[in-house]
Amino acid sequence: MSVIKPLKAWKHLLKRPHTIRYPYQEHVDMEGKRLPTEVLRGFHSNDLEKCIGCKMCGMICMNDAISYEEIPELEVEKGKKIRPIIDYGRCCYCGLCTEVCPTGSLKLTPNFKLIDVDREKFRFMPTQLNVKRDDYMVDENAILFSPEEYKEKVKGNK
Amino acid sequence: MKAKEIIGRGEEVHGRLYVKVEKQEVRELIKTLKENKFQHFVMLSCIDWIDDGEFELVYHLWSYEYREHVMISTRIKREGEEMESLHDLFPQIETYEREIKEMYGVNFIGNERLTPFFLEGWPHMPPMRKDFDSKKFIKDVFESIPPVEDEDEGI
Amino acid sequence: MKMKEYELFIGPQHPGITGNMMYHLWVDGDTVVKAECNVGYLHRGFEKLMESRTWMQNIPLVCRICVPDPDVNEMAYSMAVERLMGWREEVPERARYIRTVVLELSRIAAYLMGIGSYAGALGIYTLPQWALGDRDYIMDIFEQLTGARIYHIYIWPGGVRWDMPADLPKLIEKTMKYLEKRLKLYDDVFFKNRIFFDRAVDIGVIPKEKAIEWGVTGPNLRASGHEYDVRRLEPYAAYENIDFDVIHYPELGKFDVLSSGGDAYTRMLVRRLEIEQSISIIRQALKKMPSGEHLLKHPNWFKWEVPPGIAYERVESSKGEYGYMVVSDGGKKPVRVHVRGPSYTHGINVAETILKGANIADVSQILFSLDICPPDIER
Amino acid sequence: MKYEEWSKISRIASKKSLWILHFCTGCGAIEMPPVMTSRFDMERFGMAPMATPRQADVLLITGYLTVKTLKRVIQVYEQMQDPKYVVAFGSCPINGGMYWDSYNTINQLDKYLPVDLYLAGCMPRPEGIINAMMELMEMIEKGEARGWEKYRKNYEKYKKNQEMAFKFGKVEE
Repeated sequence: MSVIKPLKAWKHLLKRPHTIRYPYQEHVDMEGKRLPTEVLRGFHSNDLEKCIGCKMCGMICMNDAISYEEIPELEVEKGKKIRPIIDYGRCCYCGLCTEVCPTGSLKLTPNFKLIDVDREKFRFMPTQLNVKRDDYMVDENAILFSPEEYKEKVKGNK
Repeated sequence: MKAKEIIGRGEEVHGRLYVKVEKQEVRELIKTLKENKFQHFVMLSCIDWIDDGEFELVYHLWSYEYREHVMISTRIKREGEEMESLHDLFPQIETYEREIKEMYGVNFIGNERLTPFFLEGWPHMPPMRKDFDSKKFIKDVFESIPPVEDEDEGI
Repeated sequence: MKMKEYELFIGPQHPGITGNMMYHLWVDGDTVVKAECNVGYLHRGFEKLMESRTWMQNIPLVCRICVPDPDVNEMAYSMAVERLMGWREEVPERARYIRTVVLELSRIAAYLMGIGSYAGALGIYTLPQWALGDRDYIMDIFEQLTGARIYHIYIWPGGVRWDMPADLPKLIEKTMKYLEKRLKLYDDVFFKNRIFFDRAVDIGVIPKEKAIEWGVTGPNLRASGHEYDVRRLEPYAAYENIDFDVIHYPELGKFDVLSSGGDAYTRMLVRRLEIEQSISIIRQALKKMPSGEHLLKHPNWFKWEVPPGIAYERVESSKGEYGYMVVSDGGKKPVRVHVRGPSYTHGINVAETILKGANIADVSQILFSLDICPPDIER
Repeated sequence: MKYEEWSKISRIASKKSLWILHFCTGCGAIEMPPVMTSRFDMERFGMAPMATPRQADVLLITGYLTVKTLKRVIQVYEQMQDPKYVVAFGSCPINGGMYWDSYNTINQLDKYLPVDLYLAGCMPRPEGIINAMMELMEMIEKGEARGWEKYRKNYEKYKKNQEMAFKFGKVEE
């Protein structure tokens, strides 16, 4: 039992705080490794050329978060021109959809940042453009196409 | 298994003693087990076997001394049959019975605290019953509520 | 007119509990005469949801039942499915050890949160700042191991989702060393503090002879003087190969035994001492961890059928005995999954009984010392 | 000084001292302690938890809302002083999240309360929470966070929706 010992807490006045001054400083772990690492389960990326539109991801999704949109320009096999659209108002980032993906085109990326006023912005088609590898933050210009916008973009490229 | 010696019946299912009894025998059995060191009442669960038209009530008991788990199972009809309350044997049975009354609609005679527990102002059939279709329910209730649109922009 | 009794509502705004829950108190002067608990603020109907999802789809769902200590849910559910599938003996050895490490890390995180919020309830605001800050280092480990901070979805039936990265044991060891250093400071600031002695001794007593009958489990039961721990009684994961002490009253190590057991003081000390045991378990598990497979081959997830039967599996969580009863009729979906949350008895019957006669000022600390987690009451 | 100038100054002042109501609902509450305590320390931004709704500015809806909690949340929201802001965390308030087919959780929060800002994640990381708070501050400074005005203007509609949810669809005509 002690009355004096609790005052030891005062010695921390002279120590550097362990606070992470986010966003002015990066979130690092004890060994100085930057977080989030690549294993973080964030938003999806999908290689639309590789994807075959098999609907497996939608079947395993218990949250009914995955719907499909037709993109005629992207037909890989005959009749398989649909690509997944993910509703992040339903997604729980469990990654079961990536585990069942037969081609391995659907992946989870460490992107996690999406703040918006509009509820509709949380439903979009994952593409490879969502990933900016050197910086895990979402690139505001590259991400979040609505299906219509994506179609426009694909048309422009061809 | 020690529990089998005490009560003299039951079969081993996945490492636990599973005893099927009539509902009148449950009290006597639990009392015997409690006196013979099965002192930890784990839980009371209810299973809806809709094809048989029956509810299965499972009383789980555990003995810290013998390290054994006993499940005492009894079946009652889905409609119109009641069960005797056993809350005088273990105080926490009262809460489990309260939950089962709310979630399945099984009445327990002798339990005076069968008041609403989790749900407030629930007007429909007990939700854990198999014939309660929750997908249809949310479609009818939550999805039918219209979004609030601002009529004229600019305030 | 002389007023005798009045009613007081505590909650649902986190009433000395990490979660939304309400206590309805009848108070005479400042002594509680009667307490009634009101739950349902977090009821999501998990058991109903699980009946409409397949065996694999339930894994991301179950961990949400207990938020501060999510891994025990995945563990207990996986064990029940393994039992029904007949995989109990086949789970790879390496997976068992990884599971042990994950469960113990999660236990430390939950205890740090419990201790921090308890100290906050006593008005010592240093410890919440420290304990919750230190808990974050464990979250960092989880993030690198499992890919998420809170909901890991890592323990699967038949093993673990992916193998432990080779450089992670180093980070875990570093964190454990740091925690050991910090625990000494916690002792000075809180566990050997005069305020803690004065306020917690003989408050909210669960008597030894009643504890088992009331359904008390876990650290609360051990604080009442019973040496019972599911990790010892029914070993799961790799606990049978690991050497650890079951901390219980009156063996409190370096701390003084001041009360007759079962009070808030002993309950918190048991948690404090179990953090040290968990650190030692993690070290042993990392040392003994063999190499090899980490997951059994699953059947096709869309066609996975589990043989009919009924299984009950229990694990020791930071709150007490966590149990899953899983019933299958041989189909692709479970017929019934019933979760036994430890708080179900602690938060309702036990709390209602021991709050009688308590002072209003002690209500919050009694509830925190029971470490009640409302999501596992109402599921 | 004109009214507009005054209101701008007051907006800048209020953005730097946000009191967050200590009423966390659902699982998102687990990521608030790291943000509030020493590791991420939100007091750097002039934010602190507040126990009473009368003095709070921000209501955080951290996760799913059961119907029983929604009643309390609305009571609390109506007690708060204008201007007040609602930030919704995670998937559940956006479109139901994990519990989209649960009989006891509401799916879309904006049917019952005006939401100023949504934040993705299940659960959002502390960095996400800090970013959302900074975004909210910016919105306050620009005067864009006007959910409370919307609530006042469409009070009847909101009330009707809330009533329908409380009664689980069984509203007597």
